[in-house]
Amino acid sequence: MTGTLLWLLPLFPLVAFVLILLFTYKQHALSHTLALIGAGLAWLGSMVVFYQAVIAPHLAESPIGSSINWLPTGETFFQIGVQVDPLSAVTLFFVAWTILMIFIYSIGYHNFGAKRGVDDQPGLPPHGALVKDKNGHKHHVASVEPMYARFFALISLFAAAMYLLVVSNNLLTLYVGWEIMGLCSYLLIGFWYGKPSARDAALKAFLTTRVGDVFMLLGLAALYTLTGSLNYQAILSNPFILEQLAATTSPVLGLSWAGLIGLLLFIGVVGKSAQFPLHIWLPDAMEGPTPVSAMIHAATMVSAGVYLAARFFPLVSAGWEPGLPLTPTMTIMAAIGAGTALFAATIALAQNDIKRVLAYSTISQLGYMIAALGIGAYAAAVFHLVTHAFFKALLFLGSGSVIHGMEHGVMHTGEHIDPQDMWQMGGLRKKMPATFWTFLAGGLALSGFPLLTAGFWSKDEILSGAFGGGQLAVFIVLALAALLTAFYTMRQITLTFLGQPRTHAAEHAHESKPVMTIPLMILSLFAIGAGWAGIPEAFPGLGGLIPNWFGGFVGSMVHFEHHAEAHSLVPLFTSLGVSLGGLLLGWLVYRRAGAVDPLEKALGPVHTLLKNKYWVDEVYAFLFIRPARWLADVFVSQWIDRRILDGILHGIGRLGLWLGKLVRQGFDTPVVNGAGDGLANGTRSLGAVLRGLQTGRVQDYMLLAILLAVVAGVLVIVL
Amino acid sequence: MIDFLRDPIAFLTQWLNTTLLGWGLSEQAAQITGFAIGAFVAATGAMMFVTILIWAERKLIGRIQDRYGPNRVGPFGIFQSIADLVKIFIKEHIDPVGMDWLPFNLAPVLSVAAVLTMWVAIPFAATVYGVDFNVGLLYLVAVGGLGELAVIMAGWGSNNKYALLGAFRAVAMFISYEVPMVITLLIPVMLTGSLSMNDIVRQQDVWFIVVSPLAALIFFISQVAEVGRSPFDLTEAESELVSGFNVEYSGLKFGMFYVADFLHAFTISLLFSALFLGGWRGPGAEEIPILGFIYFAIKSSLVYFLVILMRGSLPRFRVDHMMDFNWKLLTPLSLVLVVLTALALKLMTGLSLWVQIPVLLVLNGLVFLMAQRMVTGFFRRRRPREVGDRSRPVAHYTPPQSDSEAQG
Amino acid sequence: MLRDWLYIGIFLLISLFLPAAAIIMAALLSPRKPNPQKNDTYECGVETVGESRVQFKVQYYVYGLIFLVFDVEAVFLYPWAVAYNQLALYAVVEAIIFILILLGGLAYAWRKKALEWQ
Amino acid sequence: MTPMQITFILIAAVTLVSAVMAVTARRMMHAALWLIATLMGVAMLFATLQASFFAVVQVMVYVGAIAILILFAIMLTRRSTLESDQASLGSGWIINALAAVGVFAALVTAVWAWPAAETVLTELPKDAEQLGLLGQIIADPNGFAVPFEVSSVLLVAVLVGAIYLAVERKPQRGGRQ
Amino acid sequence: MIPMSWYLVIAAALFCVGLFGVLSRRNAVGILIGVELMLNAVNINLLTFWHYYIQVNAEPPLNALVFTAIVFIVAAAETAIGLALIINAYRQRSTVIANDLNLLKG
Repeated sequence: MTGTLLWLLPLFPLVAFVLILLFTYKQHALSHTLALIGAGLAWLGSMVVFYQAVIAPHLAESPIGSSINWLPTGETFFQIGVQVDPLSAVTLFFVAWTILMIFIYSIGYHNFGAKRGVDDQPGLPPHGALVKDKNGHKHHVASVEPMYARFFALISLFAAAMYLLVVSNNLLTLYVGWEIMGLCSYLLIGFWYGKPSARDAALKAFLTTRVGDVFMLLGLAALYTLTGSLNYQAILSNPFILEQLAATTSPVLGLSWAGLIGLLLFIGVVGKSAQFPLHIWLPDAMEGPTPVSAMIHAATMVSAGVYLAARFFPLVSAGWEPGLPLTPTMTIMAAIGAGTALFAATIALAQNDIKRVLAYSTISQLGYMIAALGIGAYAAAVFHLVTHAFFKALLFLGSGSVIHGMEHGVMHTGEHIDPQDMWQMGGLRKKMPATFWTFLAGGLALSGFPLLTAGFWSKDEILSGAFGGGQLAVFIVLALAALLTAFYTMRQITLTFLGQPRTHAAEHAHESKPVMTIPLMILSLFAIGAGWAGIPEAFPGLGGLIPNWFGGFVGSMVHFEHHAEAHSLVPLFTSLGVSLGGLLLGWLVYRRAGAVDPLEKALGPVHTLLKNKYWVDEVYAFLFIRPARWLADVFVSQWIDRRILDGILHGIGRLGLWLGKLVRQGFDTPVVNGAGDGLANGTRSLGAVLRGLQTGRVQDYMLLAILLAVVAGVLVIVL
Repeated sequence: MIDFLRDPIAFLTQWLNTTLLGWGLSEQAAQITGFAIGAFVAATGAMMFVTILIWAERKLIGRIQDRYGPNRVGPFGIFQSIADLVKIFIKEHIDPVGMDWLPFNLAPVLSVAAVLTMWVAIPFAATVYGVDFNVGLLYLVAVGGLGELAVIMAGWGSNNKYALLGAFRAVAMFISYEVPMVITLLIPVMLTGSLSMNDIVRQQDVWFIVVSPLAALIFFISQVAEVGRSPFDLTEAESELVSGFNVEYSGLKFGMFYVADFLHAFTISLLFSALFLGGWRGPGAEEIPILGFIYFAIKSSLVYFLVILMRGSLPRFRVDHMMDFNWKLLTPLSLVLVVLTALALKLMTGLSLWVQIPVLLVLNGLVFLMAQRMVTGFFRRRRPREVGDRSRPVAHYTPPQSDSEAQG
Repeated sequence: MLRDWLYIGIFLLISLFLPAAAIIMAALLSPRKPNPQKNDTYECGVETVGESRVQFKVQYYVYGLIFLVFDVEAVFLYPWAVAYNQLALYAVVEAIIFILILLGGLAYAWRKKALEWQ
Repeated sequence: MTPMQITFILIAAVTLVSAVMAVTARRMMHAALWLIATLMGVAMLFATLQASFFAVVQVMVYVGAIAILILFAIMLTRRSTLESDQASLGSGWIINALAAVGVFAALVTAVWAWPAAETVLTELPKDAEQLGLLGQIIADPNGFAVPFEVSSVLLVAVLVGAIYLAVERKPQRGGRQ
Repeated sequence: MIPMSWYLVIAAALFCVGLFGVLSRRNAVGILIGVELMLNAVNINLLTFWHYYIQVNAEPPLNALVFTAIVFIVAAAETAIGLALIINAYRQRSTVIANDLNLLKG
């Protein structure tokens, strides 16, 4: 029964998507009703499934699920199916909740019921409409999103993809869901495709994640060729295959096959959940509407990355026991995770856009989880995944509500300021109390406020895992990151809500409608309470009052026992110290903050560095985009259009030219005044890659591919 | 002698075979040659047979329109079409300027061939058939569809607006009406469990028209449309497109289209009687194949008579009505019918024929009533569309004027 | 099996040959006195204006499209119909779902006014 | 050289020649007609393989439907193909031809490399092609029921999408013009 | 009777002719025609192997038939959508010459 229910979970939103797309594209109310029905049913089903999963005995060994034949592969069939085991159960839980909340919230965020603005057109955010009240005063009020139905259709599809990804029992369908989400994020980030920045951001997100996905696909292919299956049960919970994979060495840098495949999949994760080398797309993704940000950054996509990482954790940790030195892949994961955690946290210090701060904090929190997985603290990582999903969704929605209120103020006063800039806010505490308190809850959870909030427990567990696992470096880095996290969270809260309003807009901001605030409240309950499910037994005082249900439940997924060694006090005090200290510090620094950021003076050049995100985009522009452009020029336009010979001549000519250009532009341009037009440049030239790379004739690409294939074939035959 | 009467065709083939073997051909070669000769005779016979068809049709239409029809040449003008044949045979072939040689000349040939080739799979009697193979029915449908190509070629080849428009109109109509046909044919196949025409005929202890009259009706209508006979003869709507895709043709090339038309009209009546009227089945047809042949001939002539009656009596559809009729009535109807029949039969498995058939009959009746309701409602809701603009004086009817004005 | 196809081939050849032969014979018998007026394309008595292969409406394409879809579906329902007697009820129901999905497509076309002959 | 083989060679020759014509003909109309000839040839090849069902389906679906659709499309887009006296092939078709020949060579070598390719296909028993079984397996949940339901969904999706694309819309519809 | 390699070679040839068409046709409809040829080549192969399989080990392989059927369905889908796209593009840019339809050029 649960098996069939699992099949239905992705189906509900999918059906909603199809119906909206085909039939109710014009009617707003009908569209969001359909979307809500879809999400609600899926939510209900997930709750039932979750309950079933919790009461089921030995769930990890024998997951609930069902599968059907898909493709005949020779004599047998390639089967696809659904299953729920502890990991997918908990993921399902938070996914269902956050998605439902986001759906409800979106109704308010897109001003359902407001009249349509005169100069609104699809593809641009609504400019607001002029209404005349009874005594003739003109008011500038928010207007309804022009592409309301489209939005709900897209997020329904997004939700369907996420459910599919969570309930699937093999890596293939997971990959399908993964890619559908990629598409949806592209469409949703570029939802306001009228804005060039949004277009570029969408393109950037798409391409960047693609980089990861290619490697992931390679990993899947390798896995399939080696084991002849992609089913979790068949591979990941089959010790025999695992040890075989761990034993055999792959041709690539001496890694074992398990390590190599794990690495490839992990690169996919890096792309999807925005870890260090490929993190650049996430901040830009803020161009989308805020519910989308919440969806992509909290509930679904990035979590999907960590979910996958947790999925194939048995693979990377094959042949590893607690106490042994980490496997190479795990080391890489730990390094990248910890590095990203700190790196992103530092960047977040210097951001002024309320949503960008959250974006970077997301990156750093994801780094936490990856690092936790890297050091083998499996349960802790998943635990943090869950709690983080809740409070980060809460924070995003909260910031959305703040922006909404600010927009109202801006429309009222008509001054030209960016409603997302924290320096234009302040004192919103009294204007929007509900938002404030919920946001506070979320912020405290994020910064790991002791004992009360969920974030504390999960973060503490990670830290203690790192400490107990003897990974001191990781431990210190993460602790540092935690400190910064607390600091910038407090900075954000202070700048936004405390103190006095810095602008008239902030004075005229007003509380959002209940349809927006109620989801916030519900989420804040989880942001507080979710942590109590996983209090470690060994915790001094509280430990054991509530059994560590979570650790036991999820911990049963991995072959080694959830190690509950004596909870040393060092990590505990560290986490207490960093969170409280950071919060306090933030409050002290920003309490009296005027128009200019105190840090700017304090840090000086470093602040500029942070403010420009270490110029990563510019570096990429230098490393990849210019070469790609050169490639485009020489190879495509020369080599394809006018054929090979003079093409190469041109190429050589250009090579010299390019070398000169490289010296000039490579050194002065990006480093000296690269700070000026930062991101926009990077993304625009990223788009330029696409433009340059193609003549627009599909036939040419095909010809190229075929020629290569022929050459390869000839080589194969000859050699 | 007596078995010659019982089954002349088989007798002749036997004889032919033996003689050929006598000439020292190998077994295979003998059979193949025999078949070739038989085929040649059959095809020629079919094409000659057309003259009789034409004569009969003209006679009948004449009667319907209260004329004599052909009555000069020979008794009852029976040699009229022979005379026409001779005449058309020696008429000049005109090649229109800018024509496309190959399509233009291939079209008439193909149009006849497409019809003739159907005959190879039609069982004329228990032992008299060209081939009996496992996909005969689909073969008939597919080959029947080839006529469209001839039409397109003709319309394209003769470099002429009207021809082209007529051709594509015709093709649009043909393909549209092929849909309900293909779908309804599922029902006989379901009842038979085979695609071979012989099996379908043999299985008809109860004629399928009795089992599923509605399917028969849909099939009949769509077939008539396939032929493009009135009331579906928009392809040669003299008033709108001067006789459609074959304007530019003259002489025997034109005649070939004519032949193909009549032959096709007769072929569909063969098909109909084979699929729904029990083909050659009848008392004693098994033992004495010639009887079956006669039954078959009678049945199909009756169907053909019906076709002619339709042509004589029904007005021509307007093109949009015709399309609506197909897409909004026949197609959904046939789909629903197939669904219901499949369900009902499956639910009634094991019951005796005498239970199944009435149930199916009732089912058909219900579907028919439903459809009829829908149609009446549809046309009540839908006001007839204006043709042309009101300002054209010819377009609308002016009330009779009083005498004073008439004089003034 | 092959024999059947051989026969069909023979029959096809013959039925292509007969009309062709007839036409050729007629062409030999018939007089040929072409002149421009005679050979000009028919145009209700007036001169042909403009290029004769005219543009025409997309409606044809839509009909062709729907026909294609239904044809393909129906063709692959035939094996099912052949197997009908051996099938269990659920198999029949599956095919019926198959058909109902089709009907949905038809309904969409209807609703989008794609079936109207403009 | 049995008569069978001669027949085969004839059919193959017809098929290939008309295929070449189909991809090189100047006027699209001729290309389409040549395509039809090719399709008929392929149908005959199916017949010689004793796949009667698919031989007939080939004629029904390809010649009867797809080719007709292509013809319609050609008629619809005539205006731009009118001035078809210009080269029908893109520039540098030589390199394309080389690529095609290269692929052909690769495929043929692959065929030669496979000893089993020399097996002579004999005539199958009359009931070799069991339509009944085919019908059963496509309605069998453990067989191909799912792919076939999916295929019908696909076709309906095609119907919807193609109608959406092909039927011209009023400018204000969907608000995205 | 006929060696299997003949069929395979014919299929390969047909495939390559289609490939050539796809690569070098300027008219979009011509490209589609090329695709049709390639699909037909695929079908020839499938049915050849079907025949071969029956011959070698007696029981019939239904996969081959089903795959051929699916190829047919996909071919139908591909043609329909492709032509619809071409018609749409033609309506907007009034050309079907592939070089002029370089919409991909972002």
